[in-house]
Amino acid sequence: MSILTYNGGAMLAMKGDGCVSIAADKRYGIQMQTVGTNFQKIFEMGPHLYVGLPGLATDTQTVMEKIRFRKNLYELRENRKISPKVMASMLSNMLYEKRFGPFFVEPIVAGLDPVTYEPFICNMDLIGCINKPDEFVVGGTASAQLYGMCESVWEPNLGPDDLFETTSQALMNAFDRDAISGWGAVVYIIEKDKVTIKDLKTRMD
Amino acid sequence: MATERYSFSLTTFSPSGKLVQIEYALAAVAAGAPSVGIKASNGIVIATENKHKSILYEEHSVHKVEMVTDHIGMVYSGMGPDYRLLVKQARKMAQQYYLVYREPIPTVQLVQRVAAVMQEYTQSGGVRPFGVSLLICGWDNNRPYLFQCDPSGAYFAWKATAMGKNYINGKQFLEKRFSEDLELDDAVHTAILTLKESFEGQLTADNIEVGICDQNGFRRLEPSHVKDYLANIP
Amino acid sequence: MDSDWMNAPHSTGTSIMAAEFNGGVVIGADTRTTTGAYIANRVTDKLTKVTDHIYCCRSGSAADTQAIADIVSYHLGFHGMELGEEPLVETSAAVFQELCYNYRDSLMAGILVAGWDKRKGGQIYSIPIGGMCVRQNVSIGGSGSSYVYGYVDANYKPGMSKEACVDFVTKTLALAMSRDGSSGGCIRIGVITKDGIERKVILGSAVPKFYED
Amino acid sequence: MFQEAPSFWQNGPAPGSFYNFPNTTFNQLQNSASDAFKHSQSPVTTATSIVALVYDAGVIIAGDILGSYGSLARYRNCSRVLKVNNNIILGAGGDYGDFQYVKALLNQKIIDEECLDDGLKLKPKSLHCWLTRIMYNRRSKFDPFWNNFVVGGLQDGVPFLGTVDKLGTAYEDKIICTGYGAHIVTPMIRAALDKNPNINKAEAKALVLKAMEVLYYRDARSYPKFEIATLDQDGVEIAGPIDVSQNWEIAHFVR
Amino acid sequence: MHSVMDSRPFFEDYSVKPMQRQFSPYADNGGSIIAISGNDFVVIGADTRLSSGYSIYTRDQNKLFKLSDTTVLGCSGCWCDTLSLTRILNARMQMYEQEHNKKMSTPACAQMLSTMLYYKRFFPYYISNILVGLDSEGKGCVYSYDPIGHTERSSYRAGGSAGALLQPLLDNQVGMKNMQNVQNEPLTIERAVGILKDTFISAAERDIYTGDSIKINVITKDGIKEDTFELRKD
Amino acid sequence: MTSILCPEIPNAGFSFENCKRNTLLQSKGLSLPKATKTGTTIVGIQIKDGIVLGADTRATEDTTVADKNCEKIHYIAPNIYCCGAGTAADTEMSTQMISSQLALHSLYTNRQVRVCTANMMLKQYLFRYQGYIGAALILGGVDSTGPHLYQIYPHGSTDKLPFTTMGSGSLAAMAVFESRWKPDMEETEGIQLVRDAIAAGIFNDLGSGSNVDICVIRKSGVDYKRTYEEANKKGTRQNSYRYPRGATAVLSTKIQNIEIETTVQHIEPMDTA
Repeated sequence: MSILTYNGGAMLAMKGDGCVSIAADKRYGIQMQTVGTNFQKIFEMGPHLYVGLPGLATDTQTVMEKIRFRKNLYELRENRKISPKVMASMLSNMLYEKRFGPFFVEPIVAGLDPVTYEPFICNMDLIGCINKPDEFVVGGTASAQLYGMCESVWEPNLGPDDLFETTSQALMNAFDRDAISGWGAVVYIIEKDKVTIKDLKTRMD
Repeated sequence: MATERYSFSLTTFSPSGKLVQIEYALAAVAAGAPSVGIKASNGIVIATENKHKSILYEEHSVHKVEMVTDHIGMVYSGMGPDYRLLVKQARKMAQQYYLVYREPIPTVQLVQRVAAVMQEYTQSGGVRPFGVSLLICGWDNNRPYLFQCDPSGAYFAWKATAMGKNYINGKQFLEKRFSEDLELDDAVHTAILTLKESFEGQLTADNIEVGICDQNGFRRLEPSHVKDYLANIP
Repeated sequence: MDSDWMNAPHSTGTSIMAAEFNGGVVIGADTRTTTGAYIANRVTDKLTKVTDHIYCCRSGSAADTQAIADIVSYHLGFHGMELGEEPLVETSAAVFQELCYNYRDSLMAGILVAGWDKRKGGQIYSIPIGGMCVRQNVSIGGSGSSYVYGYVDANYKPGMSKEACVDFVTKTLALAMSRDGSSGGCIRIGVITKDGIERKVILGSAVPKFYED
Repeated sequence: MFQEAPSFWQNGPAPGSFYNFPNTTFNQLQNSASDAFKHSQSPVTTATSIVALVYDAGVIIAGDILGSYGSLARYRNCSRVLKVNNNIILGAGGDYGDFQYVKALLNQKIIDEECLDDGLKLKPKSLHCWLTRIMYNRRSKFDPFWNNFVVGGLQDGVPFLGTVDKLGTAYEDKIICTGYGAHIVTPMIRAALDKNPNINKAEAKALVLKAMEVLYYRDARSYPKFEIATLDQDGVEIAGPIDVSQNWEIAHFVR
Repeated sequence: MHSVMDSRPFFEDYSVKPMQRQFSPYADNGGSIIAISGNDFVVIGADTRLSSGYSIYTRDQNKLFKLSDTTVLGCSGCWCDTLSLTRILNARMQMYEQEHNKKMSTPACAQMLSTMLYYKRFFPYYISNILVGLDSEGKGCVYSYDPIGHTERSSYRAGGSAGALLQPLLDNQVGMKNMQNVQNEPLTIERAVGILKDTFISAAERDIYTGDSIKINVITKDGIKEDTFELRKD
Repeated sequence: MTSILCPEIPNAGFSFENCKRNTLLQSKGLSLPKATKTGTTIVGIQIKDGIVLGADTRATEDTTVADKNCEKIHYIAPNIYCCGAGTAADTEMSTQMISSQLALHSLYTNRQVRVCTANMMLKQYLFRYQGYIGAALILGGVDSTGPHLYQIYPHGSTDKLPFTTMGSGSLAAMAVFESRWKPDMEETEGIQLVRDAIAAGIFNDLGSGSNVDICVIRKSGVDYKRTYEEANKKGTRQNSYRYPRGATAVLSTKIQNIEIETTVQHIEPMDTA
């Protein structure tokens, strides 16, 4: 079992028309045993900026604390909201520092630029190699299933509601085929004027 | 920094609550060659006197106007060698910022960091404050910026300013001529005129240096280019 | 075999050689660098300059030997300035040994140091893996050398003429290259005398041929 | 009472333990080898790539004549491209001992067939199938023939080209190269064939000559002398040993 | 290879693993299979790329084996095992036909395949099989297998190197999972073939072992209709 | 401003804090996850006073394509570009670091940087980490002494060559070069050769794929043709998988409104009086 599959979890983010979505399951497990069903893996880093940290649960929380710390300092110093692109670079830099003793998380960054409101999504491997596609990014133990789903169901320029449906269906159907992720899901739809957070009714087995 | 550090600081408060070393540093700056900076609507110009004591000098080899990054430039009044050290540190800090954030460093951030370095030298053992004041200009956030950093570590944002020898009439001269909607080209003329005010001898393209910064970034004007500006100055 | 060009380290399999003649030394090497059985570079230059009159022939790990040669040429450049004259061949061999011996656990480098200096004329020092150093009149190295020890012992005569020595080195390397899979390509020759180095390349198609059953 | 597994299970792992599939994460946890592979083979004297392709009227198979003993170019006249009968040619790479053994089996098969004298001649597809069975069988006994065979010929007038490797993996295609040829030459020939799908014999030969040249440049176990077997309506021809043309001018470009 | 190297933890991923020349009887030659069954038909598709490691053996290898007019077997995984298994399977089916003087039904064939795989329980065929056909009542059936013979009948299944990529979409679009207030009308052949092609397109995007083209067999009571569909070639 | 608690500029170099913990996890039988590798085909050739670099755009995680259009030709300096294969993060970070050092170097020397300087910096950086930084690079550029092309291996060995290929598709690409390369080629011919070499890698090597990126470097400037040719397109889907609204069962919904206020940036001078 790889270290990244010790706690399990599935996550994805999609780009829509002037909006982005980021969604994750809620399971916290130790190998095969499910211990908690409300584990937060997506964290708000700004009104239009969310960072998802699938992987080893302890590193999820440690990396979240560290990156939030650096983000707060940045925003205080620069007197402006951090943009998703800069957050991604900062996160990548932090992970690469640990090149030979890495944190076991494969972060996903999703948000809108605080000035131009342009949608932005990216994901990274555990040592900070940024991957910035235009369609969607996936992470966690169900990434193969998520790739299969997203590659088929994603369409360009989906509105917020359609993006919600597509994201949710992709996530649920994918983690139903993965033994160590699931047990509830949360979907964030980030638009210019509001962020909609929905909890999904999923199988709890 | 010196290899083995003294533990006591040279800059201590005088009974009247002043840091006398900083006052002397400011005096050194005021004795330095004059330099001027003007923030126009679409760019910034910085210029300085670069007199050579003998005709044997190789004119355009060592420069006082230096580029820190593609979009930030710097000039100084005061002691050259101190300036060199600050330029080196500024460039390194700008590169480190880019490596972490993958975004060119905002001028404000660079100024704060340079000021922090200068301030450290007023509160550490075994060192003296820098004998320079810096004029830092930059273009980011699609607008021009002009800052001054003093040996104390204080920094100010200016519309236009002058420093070095008889900076007072320099400033007065600028106050008369400055206007919000000044264009970059006119600003260059104004800057040269300001230098001309206090210039003993014939002001030529070989004894002054001019740097401009606009949305396409910072660059130091070639002497030939400075000559064109000098041509249409009465 | 599969995909060893992706993860086998980049090594100079190599046939290298140096031979003394009256008036200087002749150095030679093949031009093949392999990662596993894939030839990464078929025209490598394994004769690396250390000073104007001293060259080294590199074999073993390409990375290690390149790094060592760079460091030694730095030290000798420095040393030359302090001396005010060209460093001795013996000195440069000592600097090579210093590195090869002290880091013997993490280096894989077999180096021949050859050159000319005004005190002892043409000299050759062999520094194999393990970091020992010994002067020799003729020295061969690299994986191809094991096939030509006999030929060298039979044919080397001290005090040869320059032309004879060049011909001898060319023939030896040709024989080594034809038998060793990790050596091949062209033969690069260097003749170092008091006037410095004269380099030439014998292209692969022009390499001498012997009986091949 | 159950000390030693009955001979029937000899090759499998101890009863009850699951066989370790190679290179799956599950497998890397325990040590992969169990003692069943004592006599598993490794090649000694080996031959390198085989280059083969189909042209409009027939097939062409080429291979250099070197037997490498590790990195030593030991035997420099090992022919490994041969004529089986009028409508089959065969090329082999890998362990030369295994190749000679299989060649002997094949010769005996041809002799038996002639003795039957029923007018039937062995055809390429059936030789390919027979070889595949032999290889798979030896592989299943963990004592493989360490070879890549390429069978070419005319199957009822249609050019046939098939290969089988030491595991018994067999397939047919228009272009087949083994060893380093698969990585270096196949892409080159595929590109050439895309441009003109049914090339004639002369063009095919030129392509093979260029292929052998590139292999000589880049494969450290290759040799500049090779043999070419061609088979079409006009019959079988084994040409060689032919010298590879070489161009080393880039040696002057390196400082 | 060096004493100092051994004391350091061996980062399997970061450095060259010492190459042991251990003979492995298996090879992963890639490939994926999808099967979807309807009331009176069944559709099976398999890609035609045979690969090993990072190179492509051939772009046009049929992995669908017609066992009888109503039964087709799709195999992917170790190609040498596939060749042997399908040969033995054909032989066994011929023997059955001669002994029972009737063609083997799909369920019977499925059961036989299961026993054949389990026979080599301790030296398995390293194949992911999917056997499809029409059962005696003419209904479509899909049997999927693991390498040692565990079999399961379902209405749709994906297998092979991109199995994990393909399966969830089939669950969603064929099994109508996770969708509320969506009525599912019975599956038509066109829709099944459409889903099959789309799923393979997605698989070809993400799995390096799937690509080139796919062969599709549609089995109905009037026989087996073959079709091909091009995929990306990289 | 800086204290050990909050290093404003993180101290340079790698931090090995987690090494002990990771080795412990590994000893418990949990295998180390693999970083994104670029299977990759990257090539470079020297043409008449210029360099042409080429690369594919596929990044893989084991056998899954992680990125279908990643950039493998990295900026080093205005006159120097570098293609990277091997561990994606290593190639990215090592080229960024050397690019930054070269920027400082060119500011000090007031000169255009040289390709051999970039080569030496990269070589020494990689040698110091003994191959643990898995970056295999092809460095190409034109400086005052003319065009130069280097190939750099992760262990720190470099070769200067007229043409070279690296990555899992390097053999396929090298066959194209060995059979058709000529010295002093014209630009159009060089670009066609590089395109064919990359295409050979894309279509025959599973680790490479998607598009062809090409970068032509001349004394006069650089022409970086990102997506020079989209060698493979995604198939057109038969039906659409648009879900009807309300297809997903929702437990709860929360709306966080964000009021968009235009932030006025006001900088008051800090006075020391």
